[in-house]
Amino acid sequence: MAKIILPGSMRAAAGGRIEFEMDAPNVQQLLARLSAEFPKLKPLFDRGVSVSIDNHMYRDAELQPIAANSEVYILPRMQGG
Amino acid sequence: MPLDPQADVKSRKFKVVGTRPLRPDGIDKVTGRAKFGADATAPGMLIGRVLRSPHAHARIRKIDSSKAEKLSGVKAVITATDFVDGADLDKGTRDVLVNVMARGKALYEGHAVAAVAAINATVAKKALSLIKVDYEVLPHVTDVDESMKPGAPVLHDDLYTGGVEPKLKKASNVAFRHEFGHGDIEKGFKEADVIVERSYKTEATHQGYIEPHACLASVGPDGQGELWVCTQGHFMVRNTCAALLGMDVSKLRVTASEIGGGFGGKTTVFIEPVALALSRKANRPVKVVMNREEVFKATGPTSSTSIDVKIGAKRDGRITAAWSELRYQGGAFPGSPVEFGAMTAFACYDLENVKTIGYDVVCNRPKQAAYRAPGAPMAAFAVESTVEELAHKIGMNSMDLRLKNAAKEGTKSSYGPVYPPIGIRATLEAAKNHPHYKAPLGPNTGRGVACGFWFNFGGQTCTSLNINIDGTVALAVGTPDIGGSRASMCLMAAEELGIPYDKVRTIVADTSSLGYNDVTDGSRTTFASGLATINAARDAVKKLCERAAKTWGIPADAVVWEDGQAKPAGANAGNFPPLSLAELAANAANTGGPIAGHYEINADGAGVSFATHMVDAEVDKETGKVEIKRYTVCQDAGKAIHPSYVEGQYQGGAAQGIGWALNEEYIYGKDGRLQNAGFLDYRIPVCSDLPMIDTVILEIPNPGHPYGVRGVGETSIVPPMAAIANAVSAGAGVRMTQLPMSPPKVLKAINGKKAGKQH
Amino acid sequence: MQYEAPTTINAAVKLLAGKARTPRVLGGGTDLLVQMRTGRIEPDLLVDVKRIPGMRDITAKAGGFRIGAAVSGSELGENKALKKAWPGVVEAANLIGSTQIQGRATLAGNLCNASPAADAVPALVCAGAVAVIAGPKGKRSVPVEKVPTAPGKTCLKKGELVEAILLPKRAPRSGDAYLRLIPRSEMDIAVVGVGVNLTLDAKGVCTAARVSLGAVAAQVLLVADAAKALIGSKVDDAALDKLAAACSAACRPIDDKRGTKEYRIEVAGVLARRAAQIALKRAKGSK
Amino acid sequence: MSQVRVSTKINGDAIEFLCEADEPLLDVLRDRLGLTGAKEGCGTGDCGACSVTVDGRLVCSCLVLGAEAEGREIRTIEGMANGEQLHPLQKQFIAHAALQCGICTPGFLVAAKSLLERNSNPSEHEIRFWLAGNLCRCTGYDKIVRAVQAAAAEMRKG
Repeated sequence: MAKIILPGSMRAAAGGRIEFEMDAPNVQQLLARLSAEFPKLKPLFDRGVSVSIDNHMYRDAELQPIAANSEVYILPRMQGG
Repeated sequence: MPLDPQADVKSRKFKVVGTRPLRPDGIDKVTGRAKFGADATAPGMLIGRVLRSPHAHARIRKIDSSKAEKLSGVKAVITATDFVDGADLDKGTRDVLVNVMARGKALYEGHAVAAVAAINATVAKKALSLIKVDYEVLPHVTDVDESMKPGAPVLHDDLYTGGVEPKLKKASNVAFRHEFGHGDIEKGFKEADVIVERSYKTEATHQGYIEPHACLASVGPDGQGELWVCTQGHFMVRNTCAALLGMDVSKLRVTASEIGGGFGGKTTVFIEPVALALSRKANRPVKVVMNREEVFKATGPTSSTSIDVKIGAKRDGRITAAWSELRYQGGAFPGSPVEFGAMTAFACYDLENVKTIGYDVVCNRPKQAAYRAPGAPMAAFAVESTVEELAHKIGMNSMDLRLKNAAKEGTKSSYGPVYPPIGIRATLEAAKNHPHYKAPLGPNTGRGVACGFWFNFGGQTCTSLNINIDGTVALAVGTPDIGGSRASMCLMAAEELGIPYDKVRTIVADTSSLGYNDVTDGSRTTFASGLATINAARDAVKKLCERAAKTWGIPADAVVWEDGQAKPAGANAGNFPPLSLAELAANAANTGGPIAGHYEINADGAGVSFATHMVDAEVDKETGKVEIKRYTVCQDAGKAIHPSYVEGQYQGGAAQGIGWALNEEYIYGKDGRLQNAGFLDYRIPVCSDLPMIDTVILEIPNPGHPYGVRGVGETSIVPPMAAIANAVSAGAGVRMTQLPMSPPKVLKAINGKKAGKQH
Repeated sequence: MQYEAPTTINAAVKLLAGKARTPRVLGGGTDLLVQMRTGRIEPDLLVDVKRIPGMRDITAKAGGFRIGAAVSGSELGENKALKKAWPGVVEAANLIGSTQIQGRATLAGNLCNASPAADAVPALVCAGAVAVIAGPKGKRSVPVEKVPTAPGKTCLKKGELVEAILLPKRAPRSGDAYLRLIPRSEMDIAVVGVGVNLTLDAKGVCTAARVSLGAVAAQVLLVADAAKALIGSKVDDAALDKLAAACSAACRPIDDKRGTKEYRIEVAGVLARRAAQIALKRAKGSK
Repeated sequence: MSQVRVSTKINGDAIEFLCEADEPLLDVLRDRLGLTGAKEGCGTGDCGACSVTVDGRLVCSCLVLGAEAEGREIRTIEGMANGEQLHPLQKQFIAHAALQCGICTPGFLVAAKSLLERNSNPSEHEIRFWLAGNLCRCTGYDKIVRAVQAAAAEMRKG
């Protein structure tokens, strides 16, 4: 199963945890499953997120595939100047 | 996305990439011919002016514009009701709508409340004076720590702190609580032999681009609109304005003018929707140009901050725990870059136990906009100052302490993911081996060193490359050129096509000529538009080879592209004289018509970038005045496409950092009004303030780019304030914990030390 | 609004004394145009005095100098004789703004703008300069320290304008200097400014001195106690300590965006000491 | 508001225009005469982007009235190159990458030209202080100063 790590700001909304073992074919479905399990995560995801899959950063990554053994970090949506 | 393996990047011999040709827009810019935002005119053009709130916080009871409307020469007066109601907009866009024109409440001094379009500036000015606004003045707050206190005036009664559960009972000015890190902080501090803990404050600074915001809008009765504007992202302007005005995106064409500096400040809209709304109402072209006072009061400076840092280490200098709480005010709306401050604070180091907490705070100041590596420089100032003190406390050279703890390939970053190959160590070693590091210091002069990190990113990008009949090339990109990027694009296209640099002409195409392009920000242009340009060229090369194959009557895969020519792949492919790009172009009509290459991508894989800065600062101990005597920047560029403009980014970032460190600050009065809204008292560095700025370009290729490019624009502003604070603290003999380090602050610290108040 | 560029002083006086309610004299315009743009003032008449003969000339007068009211900072800096005699006055004038501002800004304008932080004024005050004022009732001469009466206010009456600034004959073994504190190296308004003008006898004892302070009170201050600290001394450390103390004691500053009270008070003393040392060096160097 | 009729010379050409009595020369150049090379960065004489010369004197055109131009000789960035022949300063600014965004460039060039007319071999210190009234936010001034030094050297060679 893929390892999912949320930012600390989502701990409260995710029932006190930020690390999950979960399988999802892609980012969109991963976020959907997390939101289904923890509805309070939805508004936090809706603020916009970037995703790091196996240490590769994606800013708009809904359809990025997630492998069974992937390490996935949910991060704030990147901005710049 | 096609990736060249890094080995290829390293071994690749470039023909034109890495050289320093003259920029294509050079002559226009040295002769005054280049057209910037305010340089456009149109037949029947009106002048638009904006009425702004004189109060930091006030309820708008009533706006009476009847007298202004009756004034001869006035063609339109607008207020918030001339835009969409915002019900269907996402929160972020709705905030922009409310920031562009106040609704119900004025949230900061300078907040737009109405606007007029008139036949000339004199009439427009008179008209503004005839608009009567009935304000109920409310209590205000402009300091980040004050704004967080219970009992502070609350800006938005529907704002409840995000990132905390259970939901708080009361609305507050704290928009969000962020948290990052890994390991066990408590355990780490228990293991520490030495712990340093300090609090820091930084004042808000402005990007200070020399060109004020300017645009020329024209909307006809058919709803078709044209907008000429200086912006970092004309596609963003189009989409946002269409949303705020309820227009079809297809009906609005936005053309990016030459842009007189942005640094993040031109990544959103202010006057653009106003100009369009005025033009729509007046049915005439309307030009709106901000004056400098408006730029300071009503655009997007960066956050002022309040930061606590605690770092523990073993006697040998190994850091065992690093903690920081960062509080950033982002003006009147949520969205300060505190999350990036919290993510980047310790990003330079390989840490077992690290935790950062960030609070996004609103107060009665203009809505912050991105400023070069948003959020990172303030965090680096606090962390790198603390690291310096830690080294002194341990009795260790701070450069060695940084090297001992520096992140490397495989390090789990403080914000989560593990690093690919990175350059922090290389930049530290380059600084340590630089003659500057060993040069003797003058009296009352301190030397400071600091590191900095920025993510960089890629984003949505679309380019088009057209082969002209004479074999020259027209390249259309969608990312405004804010620092010479057209030269870099020409270089990359020429490299791929195997033709001379001056055979390629790059233009920034308007929003109707290309697919969507993200804003020129996040140091993305040379990376992402470069990536798209290289691949568009490769697409064209593929088609050129097909045309040659067709001409020779051999299979396309039997043709190779070398030195700007199509050649048979080998002896058995047949013996044909090479066909040059020019020959293939001349005959294109007979081989299938126009030849063009295209590429669209949402680019990822922008490599992170690190820098180490070193500075000597002389302190006049009797007046507290600081002079920068020497400055050296060492930064990883991945691959420098046009080294002169890479150096320029390094030097420019350092110079802005010097201003931020020494004299730049937003100064508010008790009345919540900005007291220094001009270049006289908002003191950006002048030519005589600075020394030459030495640069060292390191090239640790980014595997995410065909040539190994990393963004360079932003990282260069991350280390300066910390490096200068370390230098000034050494020169003054007292630790400076507040920015700017203006003469009165430095003298006060020196006197405080004398009086034994601080050590 | 009306713009006029008369070619005689009398014509200028007539215009200024006329029916215009808020007339303004346009010399270099570097303060005036900024105030008009920001809406702080809305004159109904501008009288450009640059086309009046003599207004742009520097001439020798009674062993001293007559500086026309429209002479720009650059023109002052290019006048070798003036620079040799009154280096402090010239360097103070040349500190105002940028090269571009120097191309326009005038001593008379700096004086009549009546800013407590004006750079040229402390130097003129300690030089004992006199302003020649023309008006409907003829001409009068006023010591420069008497011209500004409050921030933005002067002793000039309706119809009057400054025609020239007079600098006195230089006594032998005299030197002057002006120093200011600004956060940057250029382009700032003085946080503190100090002018020192002194004369030595053959033995190097200070026989006369004038010391003035800018930006530490509502008006530029002529500090008698500071002068006393120098007179009779060889401008040694003891005298310089007294000078610094007297200058700090004379300050009546405010806290504002450019500096705090205590900062201005402390730095006034520091700069006075440094300016006196420069003036001393110049006095010893002069014949 | 009564308009003023002004006869002047701009970049060697005799020009006549009408302007408001309180209208800055910068607005006249940009809005009435189409000479938009001079830029407004501040309008208060603090940035130098509107630099021009009046009778050979370097000034901020935002702090000069159009009416004052009567009988004067104005020079702007548009008059700096001699036809196709760029001024050495213009050449060296491009060659040394002394511009990034380019908004301050016309002001710097006009100011630097005025310096080199008075001092054919300025020191770095003299260059930096002469140009202190021209703000640049992109370059950190390093490449600008080097470009001026290079142009001075080229002009000394003649």
